[in-house]
Amino acid sequence: MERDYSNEELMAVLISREVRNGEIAASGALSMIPAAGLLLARELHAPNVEIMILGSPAFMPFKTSRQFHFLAHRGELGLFFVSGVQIDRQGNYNLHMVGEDQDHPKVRFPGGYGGGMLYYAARRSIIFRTEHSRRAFVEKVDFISAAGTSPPDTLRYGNPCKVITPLATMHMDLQEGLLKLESYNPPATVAEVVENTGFDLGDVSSVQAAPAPTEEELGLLRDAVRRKMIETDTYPDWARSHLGNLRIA
Amino acid sequence: MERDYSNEELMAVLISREVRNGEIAASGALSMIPAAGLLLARELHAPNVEIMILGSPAFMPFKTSRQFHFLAHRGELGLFFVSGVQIDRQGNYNLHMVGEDQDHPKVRFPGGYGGGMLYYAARRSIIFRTEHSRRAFVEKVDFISAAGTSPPDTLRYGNPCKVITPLATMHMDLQEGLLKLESYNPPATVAEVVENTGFDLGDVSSVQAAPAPTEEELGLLRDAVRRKMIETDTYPDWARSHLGNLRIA
Amino acid sequence: MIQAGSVGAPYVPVLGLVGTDLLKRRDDMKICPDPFNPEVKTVVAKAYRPDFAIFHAQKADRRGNVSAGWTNDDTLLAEASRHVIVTVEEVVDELAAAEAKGSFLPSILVDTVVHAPFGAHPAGCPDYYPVDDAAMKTYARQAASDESFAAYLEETTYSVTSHEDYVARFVPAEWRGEGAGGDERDSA
Amino acid sequence: MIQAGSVGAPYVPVLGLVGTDLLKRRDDMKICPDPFNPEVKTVVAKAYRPDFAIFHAQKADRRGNVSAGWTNDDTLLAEASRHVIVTVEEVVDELAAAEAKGSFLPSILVDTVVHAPFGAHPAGCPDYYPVDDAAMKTYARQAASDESFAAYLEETTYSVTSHEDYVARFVPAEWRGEGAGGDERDSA
Repeated sequence: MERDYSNEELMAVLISREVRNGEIAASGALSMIPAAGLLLARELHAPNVEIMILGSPAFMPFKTSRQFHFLAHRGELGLFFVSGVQIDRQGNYNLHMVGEDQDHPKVRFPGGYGGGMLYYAARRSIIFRTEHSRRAFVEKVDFISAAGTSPPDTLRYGNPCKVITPLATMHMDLQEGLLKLESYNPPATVAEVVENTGFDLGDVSSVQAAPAPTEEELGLLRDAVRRKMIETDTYPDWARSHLGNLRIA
Repeated sequence: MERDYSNEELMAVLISREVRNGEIAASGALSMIPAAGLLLARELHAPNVEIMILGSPAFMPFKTSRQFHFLAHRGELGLFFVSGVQIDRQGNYNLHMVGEDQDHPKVRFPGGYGGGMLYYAARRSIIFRTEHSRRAFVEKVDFISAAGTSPPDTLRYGNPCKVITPLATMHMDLQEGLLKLESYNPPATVAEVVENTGFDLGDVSSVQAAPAPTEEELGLLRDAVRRKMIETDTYPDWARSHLGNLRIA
Repeated sequence: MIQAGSVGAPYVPVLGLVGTDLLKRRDDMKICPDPFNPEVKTVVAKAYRPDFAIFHAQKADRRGNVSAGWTNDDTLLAEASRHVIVTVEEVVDELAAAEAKGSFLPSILVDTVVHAPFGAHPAGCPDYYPVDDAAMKTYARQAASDESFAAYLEETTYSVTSHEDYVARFVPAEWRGEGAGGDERDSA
Repeated sequence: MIQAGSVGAPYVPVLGLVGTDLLKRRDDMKICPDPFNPEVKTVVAKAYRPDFAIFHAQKADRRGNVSAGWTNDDTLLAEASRHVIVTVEEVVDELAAAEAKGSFLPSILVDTVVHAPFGAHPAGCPDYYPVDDAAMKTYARQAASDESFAAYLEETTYSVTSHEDYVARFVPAEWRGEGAGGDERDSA
């Protein structure tokens, strides 16, 4: 079984299904797949989602980034997207450094406070990662840039709710504070997902395949969304090279 | 001995002498005399004073009042002007209500938090009051809208430094936390000042008369400052009716 | 405190208020040590997040963007409030941030726009009409006692059947052009 | 924290950071109970007030007002900092708040303006020139090791004798018009 859509198209579709009509949803820096997913959701089931795409003036109602920052800080942001060099079982992510000794890291990354704040402020956060590997999904991140859950006496408006990769979707079990396998994306198998994940995914015996992208989803993504991204100068090069190229003529 | 200048002209001149070159000085709502005093100081010894006149766009570098508010809150405001329905010996002022029972005041006034914040934020505040009476200058204000001094463990950038009226100038003794008579304005006498002040003015035995407004001061106030206020729409009606009308032809 | 509410801080430290009678009467403000510097104290003010903000502005577009005139701080209020209702002099097709003459409120902050020309009366609306001095004097005179104020409210508010009725009865005839009389509601 | 510095608050409560390794390494942030609601905790961040802020902008006038381009937050930095130095592409006679294309920094916030065309190079300056991709690639390549970065610094910085020298040696020839080469200093 071959897919006739790319990993990026698959992930954009899976993301679009998570978006709720009427909420305020934002994607951050270098978040092409979430941007496409948001625009797709608006074409489908969420015509009244308020979309903010950081870095694309066409999808930024505010003049200054601090107005966006404060909107989130007030708890008004419904959905945000983060990635991470490492993600662990507790939903912690690492955008700072890799290596066993924090004082002498092997590699440094830009880190950043903004995304960390948003992980606590957005009602729901979706972690997206195109690489599903034991290097990306680890038992314990080398550095906690933002924590998946917090003690109950901490002011926090939301938590990660899903992890979306080309192989699978995990969901956050907030009772246990752990990520668990929710579905897998054929032709990947549960075994393959388990094999490529560096932490225990919970009881996977009844996990089902996610519904494949529909023709409607793929059609809108490859036409309306692709065109919209190019027209509005929203990652236009990415849209040209990643959306619609596997289309069967 | 008759004055050939009005109370307003006298007070503007006395105020202008307090302004320091290079500082940021602001006057608030309905503060015509301080506005005139600031403009006069700039014509004389303080060419580089940064003047902000709230309510006059020509003298307001910021687009929003909160930028002014925050400048003051950061401790960058050098000089501000306040008035008050009542002022007491400790430099407390009252802009809220008059009457012995705070829950059933005889008269209510607008109060306001902004001016109160500025009384703690500006490096120096000058209290100005055209009425010098026992009703205005009382032993204890009926309601403390802003306090003249604060305990040493309170974050505070400045205090009242002077009180200017048609009869006299008081200064704040920060050691004792009390207002004291600094000078009087002939033809008023020390006895008259004491008579019209509802609190003890300290040892007045060596208090001297303030130097009368000079011809240069009055000339600039009545010409350059008056014209500037009219041209820039800064209390133009007040400038027309209060500056230069006693000029000897 | 509205500023704290606008930035989503549960409370903020502020200068001032120490030693005032105001502080004694407020339970949303208290003296608190600086956590980094406990020997220094300030007042901390609790965030204020109104359920609704209602204000009048110059112009809105059909998407709910609002141009709220020069130099005002309605943005702060709109940010802090959970719901925002704006009455406007004029509704246009599109209003871009760049062309908004004053503070621009993006529709994301606005819940409802009501087209209400002369909605600021008897106050003025810059670029549209000045303060109605005569009406303001009437208000000031009648507000002096509870009895006369009740009569004022009856005449100008309770007995008014619609916005058009108010405009026709109280806005000076010479101010009313073809712009008056509209009453549309648009959801942002 | 720069935002607290900009509003003159000695510290501010902020969301996030709880449970992170970042928090462990910062002594300017700590977990603190809400004074109005002690069973709820947030991080509080100490105000950050830099002695100097230095940044590049599009345009300034002779009084020291600065137009700092669209949508950026240099205003926050300028407000928080005790002294502000701005390098600009262009100095004009007068720049009003209304005509400033981007964020307007009034001269009251600015200490010194330096006329330095191409001052953002190898980064870009919107409306003047784009990012110099070739120069950026060189930087990225040479920044990979301490040795090559030392050589980069020597070539692009230590050996440069003046701003004109830098522009002549590193700014693409086709970008340089009659605007280059000026070097005036104006005090705000």
